[in-house]
Amino acid sequence: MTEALLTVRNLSVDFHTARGTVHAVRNASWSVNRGETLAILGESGSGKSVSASAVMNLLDIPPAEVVSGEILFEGKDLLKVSYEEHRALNGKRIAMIFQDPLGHLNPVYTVGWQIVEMMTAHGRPANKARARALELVTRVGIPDPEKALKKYPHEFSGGQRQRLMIAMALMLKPDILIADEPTTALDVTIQAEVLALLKELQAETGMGLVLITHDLGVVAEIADRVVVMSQGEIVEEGSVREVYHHPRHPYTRKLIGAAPGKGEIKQPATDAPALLEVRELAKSYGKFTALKDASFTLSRGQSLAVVGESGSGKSTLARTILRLEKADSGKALWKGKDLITMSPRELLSVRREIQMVFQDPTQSLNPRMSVYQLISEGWDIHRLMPDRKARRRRVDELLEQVGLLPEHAERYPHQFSGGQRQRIAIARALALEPELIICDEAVSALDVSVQAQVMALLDGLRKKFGISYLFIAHDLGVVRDFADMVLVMKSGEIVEGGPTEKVFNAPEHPYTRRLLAANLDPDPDVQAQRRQMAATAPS
Amino acid sequence: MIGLIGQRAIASLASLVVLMVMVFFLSRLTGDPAALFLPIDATEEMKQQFRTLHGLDRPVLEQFVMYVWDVLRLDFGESLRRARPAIDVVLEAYAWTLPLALITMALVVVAAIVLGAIAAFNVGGIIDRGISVVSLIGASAPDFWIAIVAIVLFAINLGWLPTSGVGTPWHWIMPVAVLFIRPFGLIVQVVRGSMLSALAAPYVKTARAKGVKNRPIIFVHTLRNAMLPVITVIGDQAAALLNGAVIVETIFGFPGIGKLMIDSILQRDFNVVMAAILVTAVAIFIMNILIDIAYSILDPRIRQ
Amino acid sequence: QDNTDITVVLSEELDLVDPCMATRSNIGRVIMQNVSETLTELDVRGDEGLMPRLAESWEDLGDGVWRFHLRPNVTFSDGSAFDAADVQHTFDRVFSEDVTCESARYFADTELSFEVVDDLTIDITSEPAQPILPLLMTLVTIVPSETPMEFVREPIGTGPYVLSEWQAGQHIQLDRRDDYWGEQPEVSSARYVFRSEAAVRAAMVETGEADIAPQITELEATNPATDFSYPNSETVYLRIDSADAPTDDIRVRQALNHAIDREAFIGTLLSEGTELAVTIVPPTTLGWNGGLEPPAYDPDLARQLLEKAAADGVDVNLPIEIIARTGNFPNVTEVAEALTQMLSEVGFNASLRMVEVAEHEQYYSKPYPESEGTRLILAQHDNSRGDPVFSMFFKYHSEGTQSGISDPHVDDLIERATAATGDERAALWSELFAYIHEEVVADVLLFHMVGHSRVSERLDFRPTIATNSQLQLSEIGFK
Amino acid sequence: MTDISQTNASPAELRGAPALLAMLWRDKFAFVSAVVLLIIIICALIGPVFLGDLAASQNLRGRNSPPFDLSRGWAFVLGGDSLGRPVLARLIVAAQSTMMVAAGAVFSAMTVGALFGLVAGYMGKNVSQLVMRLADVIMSFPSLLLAVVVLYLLGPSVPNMILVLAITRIPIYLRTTRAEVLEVRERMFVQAAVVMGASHWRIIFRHILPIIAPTLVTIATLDFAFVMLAESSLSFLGIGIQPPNITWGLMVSQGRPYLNTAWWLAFWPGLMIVITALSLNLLSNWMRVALDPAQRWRLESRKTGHD
Ligand SMILES: Nc1ncnc2c1ncn2[C@@H]1O[C@H](COP(=O)(O)OP(=O)(O)OP(=O)(O)O)[C@@H](O)[C@H]1O
Ligand SMILES: Nc1ncnc2c1ncn2[C@@H]1O[C@H](COP(=O)(O)OP(=O)(O)OP(=O)(O)O)[C@@H](O)[C@H]1O
Ligand SMILES: [Mg+2]
Ligand SMILES: [Mg+2]
Repeated sequence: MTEALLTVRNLSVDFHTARGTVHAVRNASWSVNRGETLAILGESGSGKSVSASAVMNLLDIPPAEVVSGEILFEGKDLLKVSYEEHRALNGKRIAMIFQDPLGHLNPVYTVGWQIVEMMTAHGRPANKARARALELVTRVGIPDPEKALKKYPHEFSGGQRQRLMIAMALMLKPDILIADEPTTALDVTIQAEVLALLKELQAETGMGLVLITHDLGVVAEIADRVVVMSQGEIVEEGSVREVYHHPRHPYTRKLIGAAPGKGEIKQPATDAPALLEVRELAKSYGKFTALKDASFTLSRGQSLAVVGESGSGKSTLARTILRLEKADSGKALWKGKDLITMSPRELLSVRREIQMVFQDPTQSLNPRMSVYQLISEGWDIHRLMPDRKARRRRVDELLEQVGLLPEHAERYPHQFSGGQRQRIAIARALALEPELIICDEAVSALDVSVQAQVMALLDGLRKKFGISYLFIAHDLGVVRDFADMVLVMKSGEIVEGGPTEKVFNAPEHPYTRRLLAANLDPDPDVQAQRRQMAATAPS
Repeated sequence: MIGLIGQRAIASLASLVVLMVMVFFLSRLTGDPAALFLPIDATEEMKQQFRTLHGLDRPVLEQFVMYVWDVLRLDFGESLRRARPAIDVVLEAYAWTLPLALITMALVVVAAIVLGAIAAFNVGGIIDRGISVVSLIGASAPDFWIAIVAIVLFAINLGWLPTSGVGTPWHWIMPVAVLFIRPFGLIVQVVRGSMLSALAAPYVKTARAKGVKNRPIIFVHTLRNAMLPVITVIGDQAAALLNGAVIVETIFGFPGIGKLMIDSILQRDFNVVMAAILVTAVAIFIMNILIDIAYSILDPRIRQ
Repeated sequence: QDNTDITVVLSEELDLVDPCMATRSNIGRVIMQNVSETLTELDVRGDEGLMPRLAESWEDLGDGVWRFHLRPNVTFSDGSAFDAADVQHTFDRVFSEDVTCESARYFADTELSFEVVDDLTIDITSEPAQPILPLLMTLVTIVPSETPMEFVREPIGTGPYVLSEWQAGQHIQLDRRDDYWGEQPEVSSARYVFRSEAAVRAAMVETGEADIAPQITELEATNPATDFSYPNSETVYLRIDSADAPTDDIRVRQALNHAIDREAFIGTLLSEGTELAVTIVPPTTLGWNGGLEPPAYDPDLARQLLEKAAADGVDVNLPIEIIARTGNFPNVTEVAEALTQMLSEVGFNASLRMVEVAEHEQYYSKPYPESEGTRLILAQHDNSRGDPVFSMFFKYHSEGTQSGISDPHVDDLIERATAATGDERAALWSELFAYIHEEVVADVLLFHMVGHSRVSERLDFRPTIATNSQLQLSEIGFK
Repeated sequence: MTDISQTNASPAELRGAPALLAMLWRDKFAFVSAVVLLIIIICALIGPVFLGDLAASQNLRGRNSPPFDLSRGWAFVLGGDSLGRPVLARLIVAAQSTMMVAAGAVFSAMTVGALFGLVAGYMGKNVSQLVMRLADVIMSFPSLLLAVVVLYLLGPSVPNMILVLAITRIPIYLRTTRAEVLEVRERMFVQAAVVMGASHWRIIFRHILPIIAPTLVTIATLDFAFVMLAESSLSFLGIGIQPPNITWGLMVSQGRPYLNTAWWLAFWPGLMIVITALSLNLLSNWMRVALDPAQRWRLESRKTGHD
C-alpha cells in the first residue's frame, strides 16, 4: 500500500481528572487514503470523537494529554507542527463535522455568516463563498436556502443544524473530511441525499472520508473499510464485507448481532385507556407553520413512534405538549385535563408524570452539576427518596442500566462522550419513574449494542410499570422493533398514522413509502444490490 | 423595533416623573436654602424675604404644583444662587460633561475589551497576571492620588501639560486619562471573566476546526457571546460619568455637571438639582435604551 | 514690564457678580473696588482708618444725619455720570423686596432715609442714629440708577475695571478702563479662574499659569520667595450654649477653657503666626482689649473646677457634642479631634460630630435643636471691617441669632457701644470684651487665623487682612 | 454490562474543603490573597479591642512623623498622622468599620440587585419592565443627594452608610443579572429542569444563578474598592463616616491635603484599599475557575501519572 493521506499511528490520549486518569484512546492506529471512506464503528465512549479531535488539534491540553503516537498527514506529523501551520490545514485540507450540532454552532451569528466564514477565513472572497454556501445549503435539503442563511442556529431543527454543519464542512472541498455521526438526526430520505452528496464530492475531488457512525446501514452504504473501536482500542479492522460477514472480535460480533430491525413487530394493545390525547395542536414561528393541527391518541403502556422528515415538526410537537413552547391552538389532554391551558400549579404536579429526553443531550445537562446531581435532582424537586444511601444506590443502578459505571456519577457532563451524555439524560428521565417519557432521538448517538440494551430496558419498564413512550426517531429499524403505533410527519403535518405493522407493511402515503424505501440495510451486500438496482432502474 | 423604542420611551418618561417627584420632595427634607444662601448673620426678615421671593414659604405641595405647572411650560425655574434659569446653568455644564464622558468611555471600551479578551485568552499566564494586576490597581486606587500625582509629574516637573482648566485639547488629556483608569480596570475584569466562560464553549472548537485565526476567534466569535455582562457594566460606568466626575472636575477645574450637582446639593439649590437630574437622567435613560437595543442586537435569542 | 495681564486663581467659583452681593467674600474679591466702588474705604495697609473713595468727605450733621460730599467727574463704565441719585438708587436696591441683597443685613435695625441735596451731595438719615454710618459705607458698592431690581450679570461700576467676559465655570475677565477717575492701575487685565484644590492653585502659580493664588494652605506654602502669610481676620471659637446643662455652670465653662492646650495647635495643625484669641474679633478691630489673657492650659485646674461643680450637684457627665463643619478651615477635622481629645482628658464626656454646611447651620443659628447634654459649635467668624458692631450683637446679645448667652449687662453694653462714637465707643467695646471673657466666660475663644497666598515673583504685591474679602487690582504692581 | 472506559481513581480522593484548599494552594496568587484577606479579617475582628486606645492617642507635637522609623515603637513604623497617632494602629483599627461598610454595602446591593434582576429576567414582560424602570430611577438618582437625604434625616452611622452605598450599587447587579438571565433561561438545561417539574425558585437558584454568579462575584469584588472610595469621598464632603470613627476611606480623605508633604497619611490606607481589592479579585478569579467544572482542571494536580 502506498503512503496513506492521513495515518493515525499508536495514538493514545489520556484525560487527567481529579478522580484519576481516563485512558480515552489507547494505541489506536488507522489510516485513510484519497478517495477512500473509512468507517469507525465502535462502542459509545470508546474514543472515536477524541481521536478525531486529536487530528484537528482540538483537544484541551491539559487536561488531555497525548501520551503517544503520531498523526501523519501527507507525511507530516500533525502533533508536531506549529499551531499556525495546523490552523491553516484545518477546514481547508481537513474538515470536521461535529457530533453535537447545536452547541457547535455559534448562537449569535447567522448560519450563513458561519458557513461563509469557512472560506473567508482561508482568504477566499466573500461573494464566491456566499454562492457556494447557497449551493451547498440547497444540496443538503434545507428549505428556502436564501432565507435560511439569514437565520440563527436556534431557529433550525436538530437535523437541519446537522445539515448546516455538513454544508459548512464541505465548503472548501477538503482533502479529508472527518464526519462524527453526521446523520444521527436525519431521516432516511435526507440521509440518503447527504450520503449521495458526500459520495459525489468524493468522486469529484478524491476526498478521503472518515466516518464515525453507529449506523451499520450507513457503513454498508458508503464505507470501504471499517475499524471497530472498543474501550479506547481498535479491536478489528478490515473491508466492510469482511467485517460484516466474518467478525472476529467478540465485540464486533455482538455489534452486528444487535443491529435493529429484525425482530417481530408488536401489536398494539387495544383496550388500554387513553393517557394523552392531542387535538389539533398547532404552532407557528412567525409566519412559518411548524405544526399544523396534529391529533393523535396515546394509550397507557403504548409506545408511539413519531417518524418523519427532518424539520417536519417532531420536536416542536413534543415541546408544545410539554408547554415548553406556547401552542397557538389545540389541546393536549393528559388523563382528560388539558395541559395547554392548565394552571401553572396544576402543571407542576403533572410534570413528574411526563418526562422528556431532549434531542440535544449536551445542552440539556446543566454543565455545573455532576451526574449524580443531575440524576437525583428530580427527587429533590418532588421530595422523593430522602435517604441518601438509597439515592446513591438508585443512581448507581440507573447508571448501570443505561450502560454507564457507578463511578461516572461524580463526573460532569463535559467529561463524557456524546452517547454517554444521551444515556445520562435517559437515566435522569427514568429516575422519576414517570408515566410517559417523550424520547426525542433518545438513542441516536448510541452504538447498536448499547442501543439494544437501552431499548430492552425501556421495553422492560413498559411491561413492568406500564410506562408509555412518545418516541421520536429516524431509525426505522429501532422504530419497527420498539413501537406499536407509528405517526409519520411531513412539513408540520401528520400524514399517516396507525399500528406499526400497518405502516411498515402497507404504507399509504407516498412519503411513507419513500421513507421506507430509503431505509438502509446493515448488510453491505444487500445495499450494494439495491444500489445496482437503483442505477439500472429507469428513472 | 420603532414601536418597541416608543414603548420604552414612554416607560422611561414614567420613571423620569417618579424620579423628579422623589427628588422634589426628598430634597426639600434636607434643610433651608435661605440659611445657606444668606450670610450667617442674616436677619430673619432677610431669610423670610428670600423664601417669599422663591416661593419657599408656601406649603410643599403647593410648591410642587407650581413646579409641575412651570415644567409643563418648559420652565425649570431659576437657580436660587445664580439668578439664572436653572436649565441654562445645567446645560452649559453638561456641554462639557457629555464630550468628556463620551471620549473617556470610547477609549475605555476599546482598551478594556482588547486587553480583557487578551487576558482571558492567556488565562493564568504572565500577560493575564500583568493585565489583571495593573487594571485592578487602577480600579482601586483613589483617583485624587492619581490626579494630583499626574499634575505634579506632567505639569510641574515635566511641564508637558497644563495643570488644569479647559481650552486646548492638551487640557483634556489628564482629565480623560484619570477618568479612564477606574472604568478601564473594572471592565477589563468583567471582559476577562465573561470571555473565560465563553472561550470554553464548543463553538470555539468549531471555529478552530474551520481554521479561523486566533484574533477573530477572540474578537468575533467569542467576544460577542461574552458581551452581555460587559455592556451592562459599561452602561453602569458610563452612567457614573454622565452623572459627572466630581473629583476630576474639582481638581482639574473642569466645568462639568458633577461639581455643579454637588455644590447645588450642598447649597440646596433645588431648581438646579432638579434640572441637573433631569438632564443626566435623560442621558442615562437614553443610554439604557441603547444598551437594551444592543442586547438584542448582540444576542438573537433575546429578541422577542 | 511688557505683559501687564495677570491671572488670579480663586478657590471658589462665583455664582453671582452683583455689586450688592460684594460683601460675600468670593464675589467681593473680584468686583469690590475693581468694578464697583464704595463711598468710603478702610485702610488696611496703613493706619489711616477710614478713607474717602467715591465720597470725598462726610460730616455728621447730628440727629443721625450724615452728609456725604461726592467725588465729581466720576463716570460709570457705561458712560453715565456718577451722582447722588445713584447713591440713593443703590440703597433703594439694597432694601428692595425684589432682590435679596446681602449688604442689607448691616442696616438691620436702622431705618435709612435719603435726601439729595444736589448732584454731588446727599444727606443720609438713620433712625436710630448710626454713629458709624461712614464705616458702613465701606460695605455698599454704588450702582448706576438704571440698575434693575434684580441680580445683574454685567455689573456696571465706577471702578478702574470692567467685567468684559464671564464664562460660567471657567473664568471671569476684567479689563482696565481708560476713563477711570483715579490713578490708572498697572495691571491692564485680570483673568480669574477657579480651582477648588489648594495644591492645584499653588501649582498654577508655580508653573506660571496663574500669578496670584490668594488662598492656599499652609502645607502648600513652602516657597518663601512666593508664599506669604497674612492674618485673614477669621477667628475660630467654640460656641457654648449656656442655657444647657452642664454648661450653664460657669465652672464648667471655665473648665472647658482651661482644658485646651491652645499653644499646641500653633505650628502644628495651624500655621505659624496664628494668634491666640481673647475676643471674637481680630486685634485690628476698634476697642480690642490687649489686656486680656488667653486662658492658661491647666488640666488640673479644669479637673478641680469640674469636681467643684459636681460637688454642687452639676451633672458634669452629661454628653458634650462638638459640632464642626467639614472644610470650614484647613485641618478643621484634626483640630476638632484634638479639641475633643483634650476635653475628654480632663473628664468631659465629649464626642465629635463632623457635619456638612447645611447641618452645621442648623446647630449654629437659633433656634438650637434640643439635645441631651449640650453641644459646642466649632465655628469661624470673620470680621475685617474694623468695628466689633458687625460681630457682637449676633454673637452675644440675648437676641443674637448665634448667641449662646443671655446676660442683661452684655445686652446693655452692646446697645450702648453701638450707639456711641469715638473713644467712648472703643472703651465700651473694651469693657464688653473683658466682661464676656472674664465674668461670663461665654465661649471658648481659640485662634485668630492666618491665610497664605502665593504670588508670582514678577508681581509686587503683599496680601493684607482684607485679601480674604477683597483683592484690589490697583494694589498690584510689577517688579 | 459494557465496560466503557477505565479510570484508575486516585486512592486518596479529596472532597469538600480539603479539595478546595488544595486547589487554592495551586494558584499561588489566590493563596496569598486568601492569606491577606484572612489577616485583614482578623484585624477587623480584634483590632479595635486591642488597639483602640493606641490608635486614638494623640500627640500634637509629634505629628506627621515619617514612616520606617522604629524609635517610637512598632506602631509608628508606618509613620504618625496629623495628630501624632500611629498610622499602623489606626489602619488595623479602621479595618473593622471599613470592612463592615464595604462588605455590608456590597453584599446587600448584590443580594437585592440579583434578586430583583432574577425576577425581572425570569418573570413576564410587565414585571420586568417595572423593575427595570425602577432601576433606572435609582441609577439616575445622584448618590450624593441620596447620601445627603439619608444622612441628614438619619445621621451618619455605619448602617446608614451601608444603606446609602448599597442602594446606589443595586442597579449594576440588577441589570447584569437580568441581562444574563434573559440569555441563560433560553438554554436547554433550564427547559429540562422545567420538564422535571422544578419550581421557579429552583430554576432560578439552582440552574440560572450558578451560571451568572461568577460574573456577579467579579463585579462585587470590584465594587469593594469602589464602595470604599465612595465612602471616602462622602466623608470628604462631610456627609460620610466622620471622626472619631475611622475607616480607610476616611483616612485617605484626611490625608489628601498632605499628599505633597506627608505622603504616608493617604498612602497607607489607599494601599490597604488597593491590596484588599486586589486580593479579593484574585480570589474571585480563582473562584471562577474552581467552581466551574469545565475549568477546574486548571487547579487540579495534573500529574496523576499514567502507567
Ligand atoms: N474531558 C474529559 N475528561 C475525562 N474524560 C473524558 C473527557 N472527554 C471524554 N472523556 C472520556 O473519553 C472517552 C472517549 O470519549 P469520546 O467522546 O471519544 O467517545 P466516542 O467514542 O465519541 O463516544 P460516542 O459514540 O458516545 O460519542 C469516554 O469514555 C469519555 O468518558
Ligand atoms: N425558534 C424557532 N424559530 C423559527 N423557526 C423554528 C424555531 N424552532 C424550530 N423552527 C422551525 O420549525 C420546524 C420544525 O422544527 P422541529 O425542531 O420541530 O423539527 P424536527 O421535526 O424535530 O426535525 P429534526 O428531526 O431535524 O430534529 C423547522 O423547520 C425549524 O426550522
Ligand atoms: Mg463521540
Ligand atoms: Mg427535532
